[in-house]
Amino acid sequence: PGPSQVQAHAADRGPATELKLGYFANLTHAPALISDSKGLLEGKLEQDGTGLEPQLFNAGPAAIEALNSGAIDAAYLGPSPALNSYISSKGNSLRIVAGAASGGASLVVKKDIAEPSDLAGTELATPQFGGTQDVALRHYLAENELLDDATVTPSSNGTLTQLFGRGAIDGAGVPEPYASLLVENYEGHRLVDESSLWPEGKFPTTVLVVAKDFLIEHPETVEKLVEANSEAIDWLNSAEQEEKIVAVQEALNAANGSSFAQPVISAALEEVTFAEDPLADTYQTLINHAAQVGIGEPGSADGLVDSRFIASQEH
Amino acid sequence: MGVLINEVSLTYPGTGLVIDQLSAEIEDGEFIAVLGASGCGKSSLLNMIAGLLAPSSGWLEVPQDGAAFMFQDSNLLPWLTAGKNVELALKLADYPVAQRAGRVTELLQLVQLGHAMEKKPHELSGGMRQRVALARALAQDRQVLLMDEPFAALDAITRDMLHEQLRALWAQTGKTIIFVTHNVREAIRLAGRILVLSSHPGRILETRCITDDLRNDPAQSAALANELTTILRKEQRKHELTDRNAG
Amino acid sequence: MGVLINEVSLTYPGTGLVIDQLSAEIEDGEFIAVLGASGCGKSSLLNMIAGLLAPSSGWLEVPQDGAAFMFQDSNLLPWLTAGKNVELALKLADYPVAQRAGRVTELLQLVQLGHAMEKKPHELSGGMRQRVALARALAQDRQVLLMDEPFAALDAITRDMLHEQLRALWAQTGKTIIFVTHNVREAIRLAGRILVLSSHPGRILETRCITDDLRNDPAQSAALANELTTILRKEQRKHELTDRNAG
Amino acid sequence: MSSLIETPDRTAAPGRTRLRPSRKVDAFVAPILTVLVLLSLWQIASWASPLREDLFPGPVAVAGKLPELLADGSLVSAVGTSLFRALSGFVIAVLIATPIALLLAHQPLLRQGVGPLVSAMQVLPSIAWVPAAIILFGLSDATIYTVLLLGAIPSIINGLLSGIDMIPTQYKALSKVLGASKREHILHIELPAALPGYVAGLRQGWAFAWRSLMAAELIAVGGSLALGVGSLLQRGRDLADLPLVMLVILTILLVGVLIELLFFAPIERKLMADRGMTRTGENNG
Amino acid sequence: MSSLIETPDRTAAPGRTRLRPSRKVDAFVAPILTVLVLLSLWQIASWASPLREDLFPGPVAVAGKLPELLADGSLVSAVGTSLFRALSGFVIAVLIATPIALLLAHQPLLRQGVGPLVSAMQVLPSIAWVPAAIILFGLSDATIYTVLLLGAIPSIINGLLSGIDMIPTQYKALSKVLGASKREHILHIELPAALPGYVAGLRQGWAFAWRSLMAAELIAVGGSLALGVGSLLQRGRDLADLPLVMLVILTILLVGVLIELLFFAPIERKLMADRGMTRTGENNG
Ligand SMILES: Nc1ncnc2c1ncn2[C@@H]1O[C@H](COP(=O)(O)OP(=O)(O)OP(=O)(O)O)[C@@H](O)[C@H]1O
Ligand SMILES: Nc1ncnc2c1ncn2[C@@H]1O[C@H](COP(=O)(O)OP(=O)(O)OP(=O)(O)O)[C@@H](O)[C@H]1O
Ligand SMILES: [Mg+2]
Ligand SMILES: [Mg+2]
Repeated sequence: PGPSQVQAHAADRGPATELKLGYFANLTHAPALISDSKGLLEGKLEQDGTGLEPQLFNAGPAAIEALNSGAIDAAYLGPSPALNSYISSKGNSLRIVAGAASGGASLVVKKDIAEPSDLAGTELATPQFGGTQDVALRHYLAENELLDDATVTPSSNGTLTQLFGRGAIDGAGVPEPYASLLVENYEGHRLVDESSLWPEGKFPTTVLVVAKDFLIEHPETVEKLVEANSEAIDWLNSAEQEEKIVAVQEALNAANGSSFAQPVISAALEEVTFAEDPLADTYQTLINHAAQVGIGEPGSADGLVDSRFIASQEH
Repeated sequence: MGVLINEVSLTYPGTGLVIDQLSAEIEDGEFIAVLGASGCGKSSLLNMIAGLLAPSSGWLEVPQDGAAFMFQDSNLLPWLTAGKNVELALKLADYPVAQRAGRVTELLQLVQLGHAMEKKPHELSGGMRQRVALARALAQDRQVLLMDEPFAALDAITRDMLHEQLRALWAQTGKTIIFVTHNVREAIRLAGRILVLSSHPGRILETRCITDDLRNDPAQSAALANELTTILRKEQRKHELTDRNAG
Repeated sequence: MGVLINEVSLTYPGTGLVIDQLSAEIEDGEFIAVLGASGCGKSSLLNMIAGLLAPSSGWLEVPQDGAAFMFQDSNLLPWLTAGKNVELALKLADYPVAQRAGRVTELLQLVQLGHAMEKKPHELSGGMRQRVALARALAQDRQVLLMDEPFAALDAITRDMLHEQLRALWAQTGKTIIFVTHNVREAIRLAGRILVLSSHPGRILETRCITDDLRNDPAQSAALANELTTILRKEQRKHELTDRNAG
Repeated sequence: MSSLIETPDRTAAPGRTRLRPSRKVDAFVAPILTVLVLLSLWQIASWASPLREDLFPGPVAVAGKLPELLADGSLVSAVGTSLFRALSGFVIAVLIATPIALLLAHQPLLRQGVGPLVSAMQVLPSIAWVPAAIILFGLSDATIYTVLLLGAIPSIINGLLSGIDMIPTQYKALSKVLGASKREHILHIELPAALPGYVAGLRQGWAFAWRSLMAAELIAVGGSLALGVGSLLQRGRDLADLPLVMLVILTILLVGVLIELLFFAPIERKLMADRGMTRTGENNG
Repeated sequence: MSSLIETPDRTAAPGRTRLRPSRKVDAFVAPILTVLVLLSLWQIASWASPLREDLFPGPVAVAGKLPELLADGSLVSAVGTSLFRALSGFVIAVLIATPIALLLAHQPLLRQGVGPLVSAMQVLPSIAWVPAAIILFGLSDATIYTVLLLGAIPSIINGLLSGIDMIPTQYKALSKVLGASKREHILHIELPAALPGYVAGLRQGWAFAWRSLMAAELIAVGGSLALGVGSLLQRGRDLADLPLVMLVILTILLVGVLIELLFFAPIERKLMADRGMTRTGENNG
C-alpha cells in the first residue's frame, strides 16, 4: 500500500528548506568535495533560502539506506548501488540527475602477471560485492573464460590495499586513488584500464542521485544541485594541475583526514574524467553484465536517468 | 485455633514418604516442642506450617498472617549487617520507622549481641549468627513462632538465659510457639506439650503435656526425660538395622 | 608432640583482639575439649591450628601433614552426593582406589547414613549433613583431628552412639583430637583434658584433666560439670554488662 | 483469626499428584508461540506501514525469498559454514581461555597486570583485529578464526574468573584441609564450584564468538573463503535487498534460539538441579 | 616472644610445620610492568619483522602519529563523543534491561517464550540492525543509540537473569517468611542477592554496548553525526593507515582499562568484601 500513498501526496512544493547531500571522501567524488570546499552549492542554495547539510559516508549501501529513510535527499554514488536500489524498489527510490566522474578504475596486478591469461588461478579482489568494479571484473573474467579459474574476493578499499601489500591477493579491481596507490606504493601495474572495455572509453564511476520524492517536490533545489555539480566539474577540468591537486588533497584531508601523497593524487587525477554526462546508455549494459555473472536481479534501467537539469543537454 | 494439621503427608521425589498422614491440633498460645531423631522430618513439618512447602496430601490451617520462622541454619543475608538483618524483618512487618532503630538495639541486646550490631554475618561466630536469626524471628512479631533448633549452636549459659527470655516472652505475648529441639531436657523445660515424631515415615509417636508442677520438680522431669529418651532410643534402634541393610 | 601453641594472638580487622597470647601444649594422642562462650574464639583457634588462618602474632606447630577438620557448618560440596563428598576426602588423601567405595560405605554406616549415600546435600536434613561432614573428617585419617561442635545438630541418641564410636576410634588409632563443644557434660564424657576459654579476649581460663575414674563416677562428673558451668557463667556475666553498655 | 491456607485445597483428593507437561515440550512450545505472535505483529505492521515495500518487507515477502536461496543452496551452505566456524572456534576459544583464566586466578601478580587488559580487550571491536590478522594470515580461514578467537577468549576468561571469584571461601578452606594439591583443588573444587558462573561466561563467550565471526566474514565475502552468514548479510545490504537481510537475521536468530535451547539451557538446568536450585520460570517452588 | 617477624621455619621439629603471621605482598607495579613488557615486545617484533614499516608499524611509529591527531583535536573529540554515547547508552540500556529481566524472572511463561529469543538476540551482529535503524531514525544519534541498545540490552538481561537464578533458595524462603511483597522481595532480597552476577552481566553489557557503538559509528563518518572512535578506526582502515588503526586500538584499550579499573573492579571488590569474599589475586587467605 505504501508507494501509491506517497505518490499521491507528491507534488512540486518549491525550493526545499534544506538539502541533505551525501558523498564519500573519495577522489572520484571530487566534484562534491570541490563544490563543498568552495562553497559552490551552498551559495546557490542560499538564494532560495535552502540550507545545506553535507553528510559523509563510507560505502554505497549505507548511503542508499540513508537516502531511502529520508536522512539524505541526494548523494554522490557509484552507479551500482543506485541501480540495485532502483530495481529493487521498482523505480520508486531514486533518480540519477547527473554524472560526476567517469573512468578511473583499473585492474591492478602484481608485477609477474603480464597478460590476461596469467590471471588463471589468481586471487583478485574488488571493493564491494556487486559494486561497479566487482561486476566489471567478473564480467571481464567471464569474457576471457577465466571466471572459474580466478577467485574474486570483495573486500573494502583499505583492506584491499593491505592485502595487496602483503601479497595475499594477486590483483584488485579498484577505483582511484586506490589503483594509483597500489601502483605508486605497492609495485603493482595496471593490467586492464576499465575504460578500454567500454565504447568510447566511457563508463560512469560516480553519479549524482536524488531521492525520487525529493525530485518531485523540489525540482528547483535539484536544479541548483546539478548546477553546482556542473560548476565544480568545470573547475576541475579547467584548473591548473598543481592547483587542482592541492585543492583535492586539502578537500580530502578536511573531509576525513585522508593523507594521500601528491604523486598518488596526481596519478589518480590523470585516470579520472569529470563530466556531467550521466552516460545513460551504459546502465542497461551494467545491469546485463551483473545478471550475466549472477549478481542481482535483471531489470530495466528505463526511467532511471532524469537528465532535464543538465545544462549541456538542454542546449 | 493456632495451627491445625490434618492428615498431612509429604513425599520428596528422591526420598519417598517422609511424613505420613500426620494430624495435630495446636491451640492458640500453646508452647509446643517437637522431638525426633535426626532426619525424621521435623524441619519439613515446620516448612509446611510456614507455607514454604506444600504437603503432598492433607491440609494445614494457619493464621492468615503466616508464621515467624527461625530456620535451622541461621539464613542471614550476607550483605546486611546483623542490625540491618533484624531491621529488614521489622521493615517488612511494617514496624513504624521511627522506632525501628531502637527496637533493633533492644532485640540484639536481648540475645546478648548489642555490640555486634554493625558486623556482617561473615564476621560473626556460629552461635552469634544463630542469635541474630533468633532476634530476627522475634522481630517478625507474628502470632505463630516456628523455631528449628534455635539454641543448637549456643553454649549452656547463653542458652539458659535465652530459655528464660523465651518463656517470659511467651507468657507476655501469648504467642503460639512451635519449636524443634534435640534436647529432651530443653523440651521439658520450655514446652507445654511435647510431640515425639517417629522416623521413616514421620508420625506422631507420643504426645506429652507438661504441667508447671512437673517442670519444676527435678525428679519428675528427670523421669520424663528418661522416659522420652527411651522412646526415642527404641525408635532409633529400628533404623540402625535398616541402615545396616541399606548400606 | 601433637600441637604446640605459642603465645598466639589473633586480631580481626573489624573486631579487634579475639585471642590474646594463648599458649598450650597438646600431646600426641591427647583428647582435648575446648569450652567457651559463644563468640569467644574457639572456631578461630581451630582455624589457626588447621593453618586456615595466620596468627597475628606468635606461632603454632602442627604435624606437617596438617589436620583433619570438621567445620562448624557442615561445608559439604553441594554438587556431590553424600557418598562422593566422603569419597573426595579419601581420594585427596590418596586412599587406594579399589577400597574407596567400601570405605565410604563403612564411614557412612558409622554415622547411620548408609541409606543416604546417593543423596545430594540439599536433600539431607541438618543433622544428616553434619554426620556426613563427620564421616568426611574421619575419612581424612590424619594424626590430628579438629572438630568444631561436631554433634550440635544431633539428637541425644545419635549423639550418644557417636560419642561411643569416637571414643573407640580414638582408643584404637591414638589420634590427637581437639574438639569444641558447648556441652559441658559432653566434654567431660569424651575428653582427657578440658580447656576453658575466656572471651574478649580469648585466653585459657581453666585447664582440667579428666581421669577415667572421674568420668565414670556420676557424682564426681556432675560436680565437675557444675563447677565448669559456674566458671563459664561468671565469665559470661562480664559480657552481659559490656553488651548492655555497648548496645 | 484463622483463615484457610490449604495446599492443595480441601476438596482435592488426598495423595493426588500434580500433572505437569514434560519440560522438553514446554521449552519449545512457548518460544514458538512467541515467534508466531511476533511474526503476525510484523506482518500487520508491514501492511499498515506507509513505507515502500522494498524498505519494510513483511514476512510474506521475506518468505518469498526463501525458495530461491534454498534452491541455490547458498543459505544452507552459509549457515553450515558459519556454524562450523563458530562451533569449532568456540571450542578452541574455550580450550585456550580456560587455562589462561585458571592461571590468572592463581597468579595474583599476573592477574593484577593482565586482568584489566583482558577486560579491555572485550570492548575492542572485532574489526580492529582485522588489519593485523590480515597481515599475519592473509585471506584465509586463519584470519577469520583469529578475529573470532580474539573476540571470544577474553569474555570466557572473564566469565570463568568471575565464577572463581564467587566461590564461597569455605570451599577453599575445605580444599586446603583435605590436602588438595593445586591441580586437585582446581579439578575437584574450583571448576565444579565455578561452573554456573563459567556457563554464564560461556554463553556470553558464544555470543562474542558468533558476532566476531560475523564481523570477520565481512572482511571478505567470497572467493577463496567459503561464504558465511555474515557475508550473506553484507551481500543483502550491498544489493539493497532487504528481504535477504531479514531472512539472514531470522536465520541467525533461529540458530541462536536452537543453541540456547539445545545447549545452554539444558546445561544450566542440570547444573542448578545438581545444586538444588531451579531457574526462575521453571515450575517448583 | 610475640613480634610480627618470628623465628624462622627451620627451628620447627622435622615433619612439622610452623604457622606464623603471613606477610602481604604489595604489587602495584604489575599493570604498568605488563604494559611496558608488551610495548617492548611489540617494538622488538616490529624491528625484527621483515614486513614493511607501513604494514607493521612499531610503537615509535605509532606514537609519531599521536601529535598530529592531538593537534587537530580529532582523537580527543572522537573519544569524548564515543565515550559520551557509550556511557549514556549504557545507562539507558541498564534502565531498560533491568525491569525486563525482573519481569522475565517473575513471569515463567514469558521467560520460556522470550528468554531464548533474548539469548539469540545476543548473537545477532550489530550491523544487522543498521538498515532497520536507519529507515526508522535516519542518520541521527537515535540510530546509533538503537544499535547500541539492541546490542547491550540482551546481555544485561541475561546477566541479571542468571544472577537471579543463582540466588540460593533459602533466601527466597526467608523473603516469604518475612512476608515481603513482590516489590519488597525484589528490592531487598532479589536485587542485592543477584548483584554479583548482575555486575558480571553489566561488564559484558558494557562490552557489547561499546562494540555495538563502534559498529554503529561506521554507518557514517561525518556530517550530522559527530565523529566517534569507530569512525576513526574505519578511517584508518580505509586509508590503510596502520599507525592510525593501532593508535585507535590503543585508545580503546586504554578506555577499557580505565573503565575496568575505575568502575567495575571497585564495584566488584566492594560487593565481594560486603559478602566476606575476596577476588582471587588480591591479598588475604
Ligand atoms: N529437598 C529434599 N529432597 C529430598 N529429600 C529431602 C529433601 N529435604 C529433606 N529430605 C529428606 O527428608 C527427611 C526429613 O528431613 P528434615 O530436614 O525434615 O529432617 P529433620 O527432622 O529436620 O532432621 P534434623 O534433625 O537432622 O534437622 C530426610 O530424610 C531428608 O533426607
Ligand atoms: N572474619 C571475621 N572478621 C571479623 N571478626 C570475626 C571474623 N570471624 C570471627 N570474628 C569474631 O571473632 C570472634 C570469635 O569468633 P569465633 O567464630 O572464633 O567464635 P566461637 O568461639 O567459635 O563462637 P561460637 O561458639 O559461637 O561458634 C567473634 O566475636 C566474631 O565476631
Ligand atoms: Mg531439621
Ligand atoms: Mg564457632
